Amino acid sequence: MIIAEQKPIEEILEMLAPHKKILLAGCGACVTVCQAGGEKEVGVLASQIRMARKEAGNPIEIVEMTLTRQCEPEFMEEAKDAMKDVEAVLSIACGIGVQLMAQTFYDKPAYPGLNTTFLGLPEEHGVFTERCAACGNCVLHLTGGICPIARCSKSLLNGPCGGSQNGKCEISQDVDCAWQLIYDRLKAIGKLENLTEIIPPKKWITSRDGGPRKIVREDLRI
Amino acid sequence: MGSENPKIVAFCCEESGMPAYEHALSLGLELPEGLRVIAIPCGGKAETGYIMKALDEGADAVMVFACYEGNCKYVRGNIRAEKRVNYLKGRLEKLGLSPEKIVFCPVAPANGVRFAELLQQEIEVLRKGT
Amino acid sequence: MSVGQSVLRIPVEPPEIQEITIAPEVAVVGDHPVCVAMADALSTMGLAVTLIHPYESLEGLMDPLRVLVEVDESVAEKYASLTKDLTRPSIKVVGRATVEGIEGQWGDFRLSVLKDASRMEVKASGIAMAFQGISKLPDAYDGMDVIGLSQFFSQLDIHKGCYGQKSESIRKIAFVLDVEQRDEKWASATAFTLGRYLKENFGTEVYILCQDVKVSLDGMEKGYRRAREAGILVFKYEDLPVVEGTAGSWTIRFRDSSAVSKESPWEIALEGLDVVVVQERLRPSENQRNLLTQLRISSEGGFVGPNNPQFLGRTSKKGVVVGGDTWYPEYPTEGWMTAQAAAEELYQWVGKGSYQIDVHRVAEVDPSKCATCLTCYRICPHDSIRIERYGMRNVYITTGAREGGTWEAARVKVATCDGCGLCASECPAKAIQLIYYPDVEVLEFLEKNV
Amino acid sequence: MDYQSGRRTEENRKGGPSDMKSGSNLEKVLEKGEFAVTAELGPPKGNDVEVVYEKAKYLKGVVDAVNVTDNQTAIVRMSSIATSKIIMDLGLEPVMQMTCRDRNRIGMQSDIFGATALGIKNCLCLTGDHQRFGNEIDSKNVYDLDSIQLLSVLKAMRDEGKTLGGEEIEGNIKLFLGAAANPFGDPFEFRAIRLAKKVKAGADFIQTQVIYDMDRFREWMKMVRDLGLHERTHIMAGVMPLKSGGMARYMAKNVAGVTIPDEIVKRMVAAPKGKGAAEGIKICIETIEQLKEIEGVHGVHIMALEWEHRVPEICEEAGLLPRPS
Repeated sequence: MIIAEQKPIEEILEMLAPHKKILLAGCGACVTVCQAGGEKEVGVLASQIRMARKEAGNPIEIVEMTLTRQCEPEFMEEAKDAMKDVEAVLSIACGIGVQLMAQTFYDKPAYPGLNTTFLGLPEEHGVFTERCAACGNCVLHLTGGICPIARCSKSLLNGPCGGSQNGKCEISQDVDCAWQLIYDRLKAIGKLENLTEIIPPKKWITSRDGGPRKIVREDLRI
Repeated sequence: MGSENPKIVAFCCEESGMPAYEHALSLGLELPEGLRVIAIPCGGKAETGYIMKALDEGADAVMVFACYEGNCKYVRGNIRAEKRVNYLKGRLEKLGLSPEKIVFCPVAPANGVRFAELLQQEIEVLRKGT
Repeated sequence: MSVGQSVLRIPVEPPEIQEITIAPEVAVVGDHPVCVAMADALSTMGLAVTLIHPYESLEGLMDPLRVLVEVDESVAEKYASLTKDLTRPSIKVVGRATVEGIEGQWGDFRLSVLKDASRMEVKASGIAMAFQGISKLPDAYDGMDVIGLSQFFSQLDIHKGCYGQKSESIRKIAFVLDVEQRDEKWASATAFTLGRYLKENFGTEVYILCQDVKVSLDGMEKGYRRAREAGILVFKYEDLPVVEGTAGSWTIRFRDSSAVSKESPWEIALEGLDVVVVQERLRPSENQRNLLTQLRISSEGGFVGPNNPQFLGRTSKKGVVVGGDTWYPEYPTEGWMTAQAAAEELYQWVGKGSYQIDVHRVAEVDPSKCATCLTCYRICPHDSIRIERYGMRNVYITTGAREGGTWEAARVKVATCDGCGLCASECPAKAIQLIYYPDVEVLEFLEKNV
Repeated sequence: MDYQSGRRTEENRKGGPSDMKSGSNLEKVLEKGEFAVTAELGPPKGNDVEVVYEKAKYLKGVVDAVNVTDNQTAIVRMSSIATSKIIMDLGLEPVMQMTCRDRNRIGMQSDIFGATALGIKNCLCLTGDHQRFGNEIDSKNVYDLDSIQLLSVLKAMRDEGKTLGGEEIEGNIKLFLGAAANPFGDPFEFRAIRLAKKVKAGADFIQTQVIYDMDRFREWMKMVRDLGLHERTHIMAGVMPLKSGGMARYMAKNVAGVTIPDEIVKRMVAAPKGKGAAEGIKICIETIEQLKEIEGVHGVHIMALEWEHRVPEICEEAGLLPRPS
C-alpha cells in the first residue's frame, strides 16, 4: 500500500495562512491503514489547526470529512457540496488524492497535508518500511523475492557493495542490507546460482525515467 | 480566565482514575473549580481525538488518570494512553504551545489524596507557564 | 466564566441480554504435573475433560515430582490419589500427543492435535494449560559449570544422594537462590526440602544463600525451622555471591547480612563445595509460547502465570487458564493450589451451561467505514476481533451471539468483548464505537462543559 | 600526447600490435609479472592545481600508477578526469576512478570518450559511496548502472567498439579496466562470487579494500584461487598506514567494510606519544611483506590519503623500489 506521513504542522499552517474556511479531507484507503490520513487523523489535525489559529488570533473554520477513496473521480462527488462553502481544501490523502482534488475542484486551491513517502507495508504495528519502487520491470524472481531496487540504498542489481556489514547497509545501522537478505533467501531456497549470473543494465524506461507512465487496457475501456 | 481558574479536563479510567476521584470526594478534598471529569472504561480509551477536542474547545489542560504500568485490566491500555499523550505533547510543542497542557497520571484507585495533589500540581505548572 | 465542576459518567443503559450456551467440556494441555491436578479438579466439578500430554503414560507427566514423592510424604499421598483418580470415565486421556494449533473462541475452541503421527481435532469450550519451563542460568553464572536448580532437581539420585556422573553421595552443597527472580517461593521450598533430605540421609553439609527467607508458602515456616534444626546453614546476601573454582571444588565468597547489622556484614568463604546449585531463570517452553501466541496471550508480562499476581490462572483471553506458576518444577503444594484456582476460574467460563451476555456493553464496527487495517485485531486484549480462515480466504470473523457468518470488515465477537474501548480509540477510520458509550457523548460533553 | 591514436584501424581494434588492452604502464608491469605498486591521490575540494602538484610530487617515480578518486565519500572535489589529465602532464600515470553514483550511462560513456581522448588508459569502476556520507546529502543519486554493469559496458566499448545502446564508436577505446573488491564485506561467502562476476564482466585488475586482518584476507584469497580468479585478473592488495591509535580505534569501530584486528589496534594505541605514525608505517610495511608472499597477489595499492608524502618511505622500506621503467 501507499505509505504517507503528515507534513510538519508549520508547513500546513503556512499553506493555510490566507484562508478562513477550509475543507479538511481524509481518505479511507491506504492512508487510513497507515494511520496518516483517516477519519481519526482528520479530527486530530483539525483540532490542531484550529488551536494554532485561535492562539494566533486568526481563527479558521474547518469542515471535516473523510472520502471513501480520494483516487477515484466518482468518490469526489462526496466532497462536492462541502467544497461550495470553503475557500480551499487541505487533503490528507496521498499525492494522487490531492491531485484529483485539484483537478475536480479546479477553481479552489488544494493543499497537501501529507508527504507521500513510499510503497510499503507495516513491518509491525507502527513501523512501516519500503518494499517496492514501482520500476515497471519486476526482478523479484531473480532476487529471492526481495527487491534490490527499492531496498538497496544504491539499487544495485549484482550483489552487495563493499559497505555491507553484519547484514546492515553502510548508510545506517537501521537499514538492512537488501543483498544480505537476498543472499540468505536464495541460500534458503537453494538458488544461490542466481547470483553468479550478471544482471545486465536495467531498462529504466519502464520506470519514471521513461516519462509519466500510462496503461491503456482496451479490453477494459467502456 | 486560565490562570485564575483553569479548566482541566480529566479523563479517568473506571478502574483507577474514577475510584480515585470518588475517593477524593469522599475525603472532602478540595478539587479545582474548573475540573471536568470524564469517565472512560480504560485509560486506553483516552483517544487522541478526545484530548485534542478538549484543548480545541478551550481546556487549559487535559489529564489522563489511568492505572500504573502492569496494572491495566486490559493489558496495555495505560501504556497506549501514555504513548498517545507523549505523541500529542510533541504536536503541541510544534504549535508553540506548552506540552504541559497534557499529562499522563498513573494513580491508584484508593488514592484520592494523590488525585487531588496531581490536579494541584498541574495548576501550579499552568500558573508558572502563563 | 466558570460553570463549576462537572462529571460525565459512563452511561448505565438497561442491559440487552442475550443467552448463549456453552458446552461443559474442557481440554487440559501441557507437559507439567499440574495438568493432572487441573484435570482432576475440573472433572470433580463435573466437566468433561480431555487431557492431552506428550508422554507414554501419566507417570511420565508426573515425573518431575518423582524426587519429591520420595522425600515428602504429603507429596507422595497426593501423587498416589491423583494418578488413581484419573481413571475416572469423565476424563479422556490422550497421551503421546501434542497440540499444534488452537483456533476459535470461548465456547468454541478447536485444537489441532498430533498423536502418533496422525492429526485429530479436539473441541472444547475452555482450555487449561500447564507447561514445564526451560531454564537458563542467570547471566552472572552463565558459562560456569554450576547447575540450575530445576536441572539438579531432575538429575538427583535420591537413593544414593549423588548427582550426575558421580556415584558417591554429595559431601558439601550450596544453593544460591534469588539471583534474578526474588519472589519465587518454589525455589526456596525445593532447596530446603532437598537440602534437609540430603543432610538427614547422607550427612551432606548444606548451605543455602538467599536474599529473603520465604515463609509465606504453605508449610514453609515449619520446613524452614526443621531445616535449621537439622543443621542447614542459611545466609542472606545482598551483593551477588562470587563463585570460584571448578566442579567438585568450588568456593563461594559473599557478605552475610543476616547475622549482624547491615553496616558490617561478615565476609564468608565456603570452600571445597562439591556442587553449587543456582536458581535459574525460567522461560516458557517453545511449545507453550507457540500456543500462547496463537491464542494471542502475552507470555512475557501480561496475564500469565507468575506475572499475574492478582488472579491465579487467569489469562487475558476468556476461557483460557494457565496452571498457576506453571513453568518450573514448582513445589507441589503451591502447584495443587494454583491448579485448583485455575480450575475454578475455568469453571466460571464453562461450567454453568448457559451464559447471559450484555450485548450492549461491547464495541461495534461500522463495516462501511472499516478499512480492514487490522489495528483493532492487533490491539484487542481479549482477542475478540480476529482473523480466521474461511473457505480459502482469511477473513475477519466472529461467531458471536449477535451475528454470525463472515464479514468483509472487522467484527467484534460480542461474547468475549469486555467493552474496554481500546479498539475504538485506535481505529484510524473511526469505524468502531462502544455501543454503550459512543464518541458523541464525550464530544458533546466537551462542547457543552468546556 | 598523440590525440590521433584514437583513430581506429583493424589492427588496433584487436588490441594493437602488442596485444595490449591499453598499453598503460600499469598493464605492462602486471603483464610482465612484476609486483605492481599503485597509490592514491585525492583531488582538491576546489580548483587549486597547486594541491595536485604538491601531492603528485611525492608519488612520481615511486609507484606504477596513481588512482585519482572520483568524489570520494561523496564529497565534492575536482573531477577525476581533469585531475588525471593534470598528473599525466606531470609524468605520472593515472588510474581514473569512476563511480556509478553521479552519472547515468550517457554521462559515463561520454566521459570515457573524453578521458580516453585525453590519453587516460586505466579506469577503475566503482559503485561509489552513498551520498549520505558526503557534503551533499540532499542530492539525488543515479546508480543507473552498478559497478559490474559499468565494467561490462566499458569492456564492450573497448572490445566491440560499441556503446551500450549498440552504436558504433567513432575512434578506438583503449582501457585497462579495474574494479574494487572488499574481502571484509558481508556476506563473506558471497565476496569471491562477486569478484568472479567482476572478472567475468571485464575487470583486468582488482584493487582490494585496505587489509589489516590478514587471516580473513588469506581465507578470501583461497576462495579466489579455488575459483581460479587469480589467473584471470591481477589482484592488488590494498594497504593504508594508520596514523594514530585514535584513528585505528575509530576505523575499527565506525568504518563499514573495514576490519582491524584487536592486536593491531592495541599496537597502535600502545605506541608512545609522537611515535604512532611510525608504528602505523611499520605495520603497513610488515603487511606488504606478508602480502608479497601470498599466491595470486600481484601488487599493492597504497591508500595514504592526505599522507602522500609518506608513500616514498613506505615503498623504500618495503623493498618496492626502484620501480620498473
